[in-house]
Amino acid sequence: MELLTIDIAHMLAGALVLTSFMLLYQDRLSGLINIYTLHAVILSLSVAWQAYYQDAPHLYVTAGIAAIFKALIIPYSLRRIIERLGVHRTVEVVGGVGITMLIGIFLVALSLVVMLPATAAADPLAREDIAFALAIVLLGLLMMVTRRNAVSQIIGFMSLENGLVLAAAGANGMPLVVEISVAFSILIAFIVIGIFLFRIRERFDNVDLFELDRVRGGRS
Amino acid sequence: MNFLFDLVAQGAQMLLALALAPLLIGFVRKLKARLLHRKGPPIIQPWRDIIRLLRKEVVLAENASWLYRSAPYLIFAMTWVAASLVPTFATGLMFSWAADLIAIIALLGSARFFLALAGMDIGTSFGGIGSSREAMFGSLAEPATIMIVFTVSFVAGTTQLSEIAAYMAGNLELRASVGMALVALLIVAIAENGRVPVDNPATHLELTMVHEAMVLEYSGRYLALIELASALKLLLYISLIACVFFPVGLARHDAGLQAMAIGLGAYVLKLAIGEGLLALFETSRAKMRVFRVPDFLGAGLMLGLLATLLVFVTRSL
Amino acid sequence: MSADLFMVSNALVAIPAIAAVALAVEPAYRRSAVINVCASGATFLFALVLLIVEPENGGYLFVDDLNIVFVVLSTFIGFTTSVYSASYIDHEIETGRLTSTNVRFYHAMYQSLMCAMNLALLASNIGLMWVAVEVATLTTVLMVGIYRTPHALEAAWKYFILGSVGIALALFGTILIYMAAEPVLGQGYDAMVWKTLMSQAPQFNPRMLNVAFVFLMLGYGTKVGLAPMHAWLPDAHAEGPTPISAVLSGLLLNVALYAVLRFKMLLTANAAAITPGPLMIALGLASLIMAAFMLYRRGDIKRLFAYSSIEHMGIIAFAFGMGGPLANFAGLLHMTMHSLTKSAIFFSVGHIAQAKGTQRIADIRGLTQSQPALGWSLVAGVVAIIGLPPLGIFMSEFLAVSSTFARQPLLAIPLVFGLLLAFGALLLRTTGMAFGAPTPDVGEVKASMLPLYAHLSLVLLAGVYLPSHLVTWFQNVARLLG
Amino acid sequence: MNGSGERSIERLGGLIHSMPKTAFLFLGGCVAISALPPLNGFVSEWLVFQAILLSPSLPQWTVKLLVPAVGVALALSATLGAGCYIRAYGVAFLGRPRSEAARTATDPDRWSLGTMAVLLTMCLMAGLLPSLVIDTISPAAKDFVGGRMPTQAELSWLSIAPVAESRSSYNGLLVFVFILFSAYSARWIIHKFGSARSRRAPAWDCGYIETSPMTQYTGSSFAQPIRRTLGVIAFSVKERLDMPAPGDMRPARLSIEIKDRIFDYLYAPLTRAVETCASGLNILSLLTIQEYLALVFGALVFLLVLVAI
Repeated sequence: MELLTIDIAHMLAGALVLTSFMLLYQDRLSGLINIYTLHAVILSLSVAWQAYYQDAPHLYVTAGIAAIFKALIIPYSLRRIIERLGVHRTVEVVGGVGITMLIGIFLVALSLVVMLPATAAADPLAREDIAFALAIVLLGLLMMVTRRNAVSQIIGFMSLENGLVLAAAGANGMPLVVEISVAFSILIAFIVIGIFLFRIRERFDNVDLFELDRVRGGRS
Repeated sequence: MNFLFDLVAQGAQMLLALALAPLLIGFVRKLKARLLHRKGPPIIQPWRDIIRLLRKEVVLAENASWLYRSAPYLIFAMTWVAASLVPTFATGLMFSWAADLIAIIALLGSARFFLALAGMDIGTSFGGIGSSREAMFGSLAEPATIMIVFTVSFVAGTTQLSEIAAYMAGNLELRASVGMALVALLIVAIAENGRVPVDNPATHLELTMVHEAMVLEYSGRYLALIELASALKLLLYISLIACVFFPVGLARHDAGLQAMAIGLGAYVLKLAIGEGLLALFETSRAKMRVFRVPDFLGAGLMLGLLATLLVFVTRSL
Repeated sequence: MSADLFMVSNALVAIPAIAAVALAVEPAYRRSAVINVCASGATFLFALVLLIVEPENGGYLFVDDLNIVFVVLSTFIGFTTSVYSASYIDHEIETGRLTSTNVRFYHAMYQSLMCAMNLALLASNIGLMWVAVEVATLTTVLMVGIYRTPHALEAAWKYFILGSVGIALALFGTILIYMAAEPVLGQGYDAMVWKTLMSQAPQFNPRMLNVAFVFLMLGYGTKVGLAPMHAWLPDAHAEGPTPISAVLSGLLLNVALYAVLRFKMLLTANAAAITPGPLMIALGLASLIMAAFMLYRRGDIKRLFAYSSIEHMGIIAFAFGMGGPLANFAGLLHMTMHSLTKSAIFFSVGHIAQAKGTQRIADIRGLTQSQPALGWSLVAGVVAIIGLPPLGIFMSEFLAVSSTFARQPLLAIPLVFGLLLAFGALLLRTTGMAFGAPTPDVGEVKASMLPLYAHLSLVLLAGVYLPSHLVTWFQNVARLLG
Repeated sequence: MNGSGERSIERLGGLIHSMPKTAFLFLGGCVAISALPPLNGFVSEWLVFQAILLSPSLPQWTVKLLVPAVGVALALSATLGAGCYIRAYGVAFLGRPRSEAARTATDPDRWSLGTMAVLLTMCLMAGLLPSLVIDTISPAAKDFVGGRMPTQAELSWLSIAPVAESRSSYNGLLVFVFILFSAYSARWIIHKFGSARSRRAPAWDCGYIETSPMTQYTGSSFAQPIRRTLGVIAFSVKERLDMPAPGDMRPARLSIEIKDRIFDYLYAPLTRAVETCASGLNILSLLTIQEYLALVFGALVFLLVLVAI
């Protein structure tokens, strides 16, 4: 039984990394949101499984929050925003998909090389979790770097946050207080993004970051 | 008792220098004339000129200031003091430790300072020409002289003129640095006294003159004093060369009358030889363009610097 | 006795929170400005109380020598900035750049920022500190974007993205610290508390600590504005309202630096882990040299002083990275002096921008004639910030350079090179602005010069005579830092 | 300056007539500062030269060779200094007034004259009694330099001998008295035996009559020979003469262009280097958010690799 639980957790974490890769690959905006929803669902499943494995009730709460907010509310409001902005059909020019994929693989390898020796003392499951979490964080960062559209950048950021939640869940015994506040502040972060999106839309028609860049004050 | 004797010796040296200087100028003119197959004026002619000028009335320009009238006395006094400090027939006279070689050169410098100022006082362009050129020559000549002083005092170990003369008399060994210092001192002497290659003392041709331009406006007793001062300066330089580089025959200050007499004879002989060489050199050279003189003086400065470095590099070289 | 003392540290966090709520409700901006000033004044008084009496630590907050320095400094600057922002906001409302609803939002955000900062400084466990820094970042992001001009929005957006990435990295670092502490201290709450972490540090797995420090350094380093992660700072300073840039460069950078210092202490306690010094020195030098060169090309007055903040944070990080009692003392002194001087400069810059109606250096000329008070205060501020002798910054820079000479003479060369570069650039710009033929003024400004004079006189005092108990206080903090 | 209201010496001239007292005090100052014997400037220069003459006993080679070079530099600067003070005094105080302001200049009030006079007498005292000055200063120098000069007080006749009596000595008072005595005795003898009469007449000036004050030597013309000889080496002086073609009534123009070598070869390249670095780094401020993120990302990856190894 012990082995099976580890395998499932391992499988879920691997799936999460895979979805991060898919995020990297996807250039259609609406497709991006669907993959993000999948990403959130797998996250909540793995957190729930962690909860079951560590039989820590508070993780169920986090899994619930992750499921409701990240899997439902955020994608729904994102989709609504995109329709309102009329950008849902834009195909983003993603520079060099091949190269990004290669870098992604390098990043996963790097996170494994870095984390595994570092977590020699912890139990195997926690070690894998933290390694995959680091991989997801790095992939999220990579996505933010390669994408130019504001919405895809936010989704990159959200996947990065998912990695963090996975890491937090993986660190067994992390006090509940921190969990809640972690989730809480990420939510606020999202609301702020939303406000920005509206404002950005108010000021100029599309949300392309490049457009934003042209008017910046720092030119002088 | 010997205090009085020293005072008399020092007084004698001062009066001797004063007396001999114009004769020296006369002697040089006589020699140059002879070399050019001319009879030339008598040797005592410069004294006659000075006495004539002393009696004449002074004609002053309208805007001549008190500096113009007092400068000749100051110039004469400074040059006379410097000349009397250089040992002629005996070393170590009473006032000799009052000022050493550097002080003598500086006294000449201050005489030049006042002469240049006097030159500019009347406000004529010729006075300006003379002073500016004198300032330029001075700015090259004095460092060269300082270099010569360094070389000589490094070798002799002191800057006191009489000690240098005693040391040079004592151990005469041929040194490259001392030789170079001698040549440099010759160059500087020619430039300082305004002899031929640098400035022609005989003519009043405006464009060429340096020393004459400054004293253009002087007349009467002031001109006499300035002539006397320049004669004294020539005497000073020759007796300096004689005392430092050819100190043979110099008597000690307490060596008694008989040695002093020999010293005097040797000194007069050296003066004559020096004047002869100068006359020969002058007749054989033509006057240089004014802006060639810096290269001439520059050579003197380089020689002086080289001599100092050589003294430094090896004590023996 | 100890009960109410325990209350003191809580009060430091409670008062701003209550004030934030009150200000959010308060419609009239004039009264809310007064409330704002009183709230920050009260928090400052409580901080002073902390100074005198050692409260017993418990619960989520704890006080030790290190964070008292930060708390007193930030509450004092918070108080003076609130006094300044009262007059600044009046002018902004008159000129119509801010509506009264904005101002209500602004005051609420201001007090919540104060609350978050005090919480971050006093938090006893690393998770709470992270949350507090996160809330502080979010409030400042909102305030930077308050003007709603395209530039302000872009600056806020950039600040948000870079800030959040930084905070995410910091969170990951915190989780790693917890992972490292968990096997030794057992699960649950006490694996996050500073005291226990510090005591058990040697037993942690050194490799985990290294990785954690990398994340923490980059994460909180973004908030400190060190070299590769500094991009948000100049735009945030330039586009936000001036009291916020004063608070940003005066306080928020220090709070992030406090976090970095805490984790540095954790690292140095564990011998096997890599020494954090070289990393901090590298980042410090990089930001010093980079900012010094950037100063030459700046056209906007607030960006100019923002880069100068990056440069000075570089010097402070360098000093703390150098380690040893003298360098730490220099770092602490420099941080205090820099916060005081930089906020004073931003006070005068704010009024200057209002008076001249522009922030472009090219259009600001002859300040000392058209606005003598502002002009000369700017000159005094800049004289202080470039480190001329009579003032405090020279003292701390001098100590930093001499301690570097003592320990690593080769490092002193780039340090001094950076200082000279910045000196030249700032002097060049300020003489251009302060003297020469005055350019036309846009409007009359009722400048509240009190906070500015307070700060500069403190800096002058520190430069001329360092009170002995202050020195001993800083010294044992320096020893604490290791 | 406040006497005549003029600053540039080119427009002054002949102040010795309109401001005699200031002229005398200024002359004293010039003599002192150009290190001429009777006054204090010479004493300090002389002591420096004595110090240079002690240099062979120095152990380090470079200093040994450097010291004579410093000596020649000092001598050169002393004479050039004297030259520039001749120029300043000559152009400003001597000659004929070049402008109305110079003609109508007046001596300043008693107080400023008094201060100048006090300072000049102090210079004279330091020049004449150097041993007193040295004895007062050398204890201060002692803890600064370590060694101290032998006390000069007990030397006879108030002369100073920095190292040893035999080595070199200088007696300012005696030289001054000597000069005064010979000057006045000459004056007395000449006035007694020669003539004391003098008469005023227009200046001879080799026959030019009534030349305008403009023909006098100005500051730049006075410096022209030195500029030609030494200026070329020091400052890369370039003189351009623009002579009009014959018949063309345009005045000839002589323009001198002096460039300071140190500025060209030290400061200019330094500023250029800083400017290029500044503009090079400036692109850092113009990056997009993405590129900034790339920077942070790069730093993170680099550090992780570092830690991993």
